[in-house]
Amino acid sequence: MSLDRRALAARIAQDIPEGSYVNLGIGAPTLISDYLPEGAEIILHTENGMLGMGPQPKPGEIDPDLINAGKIPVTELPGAAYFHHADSFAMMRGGHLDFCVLGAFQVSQHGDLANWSTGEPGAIPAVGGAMDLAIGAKQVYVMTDLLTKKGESKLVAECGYPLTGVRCVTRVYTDRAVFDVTPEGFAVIETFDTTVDELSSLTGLTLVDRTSIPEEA
Amino acid sequence: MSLDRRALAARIAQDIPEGSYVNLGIGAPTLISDYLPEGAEIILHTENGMLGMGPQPKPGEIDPDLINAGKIPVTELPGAAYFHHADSFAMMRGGHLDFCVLGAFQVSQHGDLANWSTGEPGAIPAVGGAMDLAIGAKQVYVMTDLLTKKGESKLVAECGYPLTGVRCVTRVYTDRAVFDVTPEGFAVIETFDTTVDELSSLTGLTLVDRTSIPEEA
Amino acid sequence: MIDKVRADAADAVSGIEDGSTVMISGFGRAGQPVELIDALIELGPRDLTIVNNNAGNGDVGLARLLANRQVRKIICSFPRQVDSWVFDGLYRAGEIELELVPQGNLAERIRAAGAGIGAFFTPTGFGTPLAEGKETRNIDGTDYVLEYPIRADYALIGGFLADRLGNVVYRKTSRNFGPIMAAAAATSIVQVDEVVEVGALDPEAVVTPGIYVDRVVAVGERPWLEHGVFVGADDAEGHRGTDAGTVAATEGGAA
Amino acid sequence: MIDKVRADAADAVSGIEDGSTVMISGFGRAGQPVELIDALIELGPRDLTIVNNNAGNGDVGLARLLANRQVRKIICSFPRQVDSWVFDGLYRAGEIELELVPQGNLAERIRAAGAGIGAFFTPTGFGTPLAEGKETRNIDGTDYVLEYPIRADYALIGGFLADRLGNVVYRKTSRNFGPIMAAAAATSIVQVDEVVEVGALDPEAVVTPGIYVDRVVAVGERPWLEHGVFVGADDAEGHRGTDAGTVAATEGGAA
Repeated sequence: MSLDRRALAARIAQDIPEGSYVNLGIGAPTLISDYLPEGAEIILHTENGMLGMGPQPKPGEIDPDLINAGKIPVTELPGAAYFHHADSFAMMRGGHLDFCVLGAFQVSQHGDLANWSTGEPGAIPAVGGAMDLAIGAKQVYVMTDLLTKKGESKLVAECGYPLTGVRCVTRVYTDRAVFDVTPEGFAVIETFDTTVDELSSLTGLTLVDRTSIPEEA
Repeated sequence: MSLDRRALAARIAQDIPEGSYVNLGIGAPTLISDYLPEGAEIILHTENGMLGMGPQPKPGEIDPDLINAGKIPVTELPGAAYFHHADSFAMMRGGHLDFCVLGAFQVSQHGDLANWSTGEPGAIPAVGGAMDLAIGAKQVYVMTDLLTKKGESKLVAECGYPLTGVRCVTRVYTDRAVFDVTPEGFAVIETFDTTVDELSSLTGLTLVDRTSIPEEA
Repeated sequence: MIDKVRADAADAVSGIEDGSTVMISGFGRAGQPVELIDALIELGPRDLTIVNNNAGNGDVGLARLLANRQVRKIICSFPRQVDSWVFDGLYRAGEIELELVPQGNLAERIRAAGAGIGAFFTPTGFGTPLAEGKETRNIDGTDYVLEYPIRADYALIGGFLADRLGNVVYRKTSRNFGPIMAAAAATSIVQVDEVVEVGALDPEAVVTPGIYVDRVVAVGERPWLEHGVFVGADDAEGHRGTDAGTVAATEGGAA
Repeated sequence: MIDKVRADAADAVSGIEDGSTVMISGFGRAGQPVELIDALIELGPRDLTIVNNNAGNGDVGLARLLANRQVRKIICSFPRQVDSWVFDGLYRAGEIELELVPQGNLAERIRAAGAGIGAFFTPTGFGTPLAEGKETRNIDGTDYVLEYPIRADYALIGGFLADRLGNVVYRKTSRNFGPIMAAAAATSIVQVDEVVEVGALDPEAVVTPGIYVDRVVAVGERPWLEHGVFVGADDAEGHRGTDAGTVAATEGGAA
């Protein structure tokens, strides 16, 4: 059985060790924060200028001066710090975050990411912090369904959509399997009720099978 | 009668209006702070990370965490602010200071400044913030004796010593006269018991005489 | 005595003329200089270039400035939002120019302007459509794009507290673009809840030193604070109690 | 639980190996990580490249590290001082390499390393001997020199207070190079007077967020403070009362 969005968020949360500095982008990846191990100190960054971001506030306790990158009200945990936009993006660009998790339209077997524009004529472009996030962490993880609603693979040989970043993605978590980006292309490291052969067929890609190799500690 | 160092400092202080942001470098220009008009708010910058620098502390009240660029203990005035070195030099380089006053070995008629090295073989070079100060204010003033101890003019056609900055000096205050740097070369705007002819003779330069033109408000 | 305090928002924005480049701080509601934007609309200069992270929401603030046809060009990272209909309409009609900049490059270019940096090599955007036509260079194995400073004639900034010398502190994530815009503009105008005595701000915690600020105006405390202490709101626009629903409906709610 | 606190200075500097590049904060006495430097001398790695504003004073701290022949190269802005005899001797004997950098370029190059900037155009130093051989460019009428980041394996930093997450605040002008060095080094080690509880530092006033800090060590309060309150000293080295004269004489006094 493939994983639903929340189950996938929970799966990703398992791979984030205590002490990590993490940016969860906007949209689906923000669900991951609900599944981080209870009591484990993992420090969340939001690119609009904060480390130590906490969960959403209770009703009546909303602070319009305290929001995340998705412009959703959040809270402040003890040990937080605020900084301005140039400092915040310097933190990302300088490679100080351990993990960042992003959505995707397409990921190429070289680790190229397309997640900001489908390049449709007449569409109004908007990039926000996507390109900074794509290059802004030691590990750049993608969280996505393997297939689009039309059944096309989001894992591709080369991205057809406009790029967000070049050779930046290190791992892709999908509803069907987890893929590492390697010099040999995508390597399947874990499957959810499917096989590497089936994944090859769905993606049209030659995949490396690493499902039997235990992950390094 | 030519001006001594303190009289020259007092003369320069007259040209710094209230509300100015000023860096007085190290050495002789720091004397200027003693002559700023009583009660006028002029905000002193020290490049090691502070705006709102006050006078030297009383005995027993020295704070080793609070020093100026010359590593002399100073004090903090109400309304001060601290910042780190990159922010402090960004403030200078970005042209936010109104005035900076520096010493000089030589100033060329184009406004080139040499004040960090005499280029002697075997000398240990040291530049500190000199090159940043030279380009780091809207008005870069030099405070110096007109002549070296050997009687050579510090105002020159072209600097012979290694440069600190190119075309950066706007005005030179000396013990004998005040000179503006203009497209036509040095213009004498004020003399201290001497004449433009005598200054031409001492410097070996063609000087523009602006002593009779009242300064613009 | 130095006194940068202006009587009201209209006084604070006075002199902004047609054709100016105006930076406006804020990310979402946080740090948005609402009263200064309204005063700019009232003042009426046209043909402006606006630098902001977004391109306006709903029908208020920056969106109203756009709707009022005062803006020729906008430099931002994220114009398209659920409630950016004013910008969307103008853009589709070809009536506004857009320079789209990745958010971190936007911040760093603004920072470069204030810091006297002539240009810088950034890895962000390399190999993407937003780097097309730009100079690139491989340095020590990483590919970079050369980006230039963004300067402005004016910056409109939303702060929290200031003194008459122009020292400013912000609240939480409303800091965002304020400090770098204050340094990048020839004339920086800051609105705050309250002007405090000189000496009331901790010199260790001043975020924007007064050297970067030309004008300060107090616009009164926002509804989610009481005497500077957080008391909370019921939505991200800061509405409280029963009025939240009504006002949110007319304003389009939070992004 | 995150706990970056180390037992003592020796523990804090452990692992610094021969050939490392080590940044050391401080401008004069202010912000100098005295105990960490002493621990580095004790640890004994050789062939180091040191990044500091100066090149040591008197016979203590950085000067002693140099005298101990642990340093191959120094990157700094102002090596020559009245009491820099250790460096002077080594330099004249050709036993230490010097890279002289204007102070603002030094700061900006360190900042660039932490900020992921590949290189930047700075006006400082253009047309001077310190720009010889470097790439230059005229941008919008101003001449600039291209400068590259300075990165380090380790940074030794003198802070004031920290928590176990590595959040740091500084005191007054001792902030100087600390924040930018913390961001530019692979491993950043901060000494502070005292480690405080998480939550004790105001999030609006944290200068170095913990993300930049790997190790923290408390070295005790400096003599010019009592329970964090300034009580004053009689010289710039922080000596008080009758001991000032004696100690200053043996240490070479203030710069």
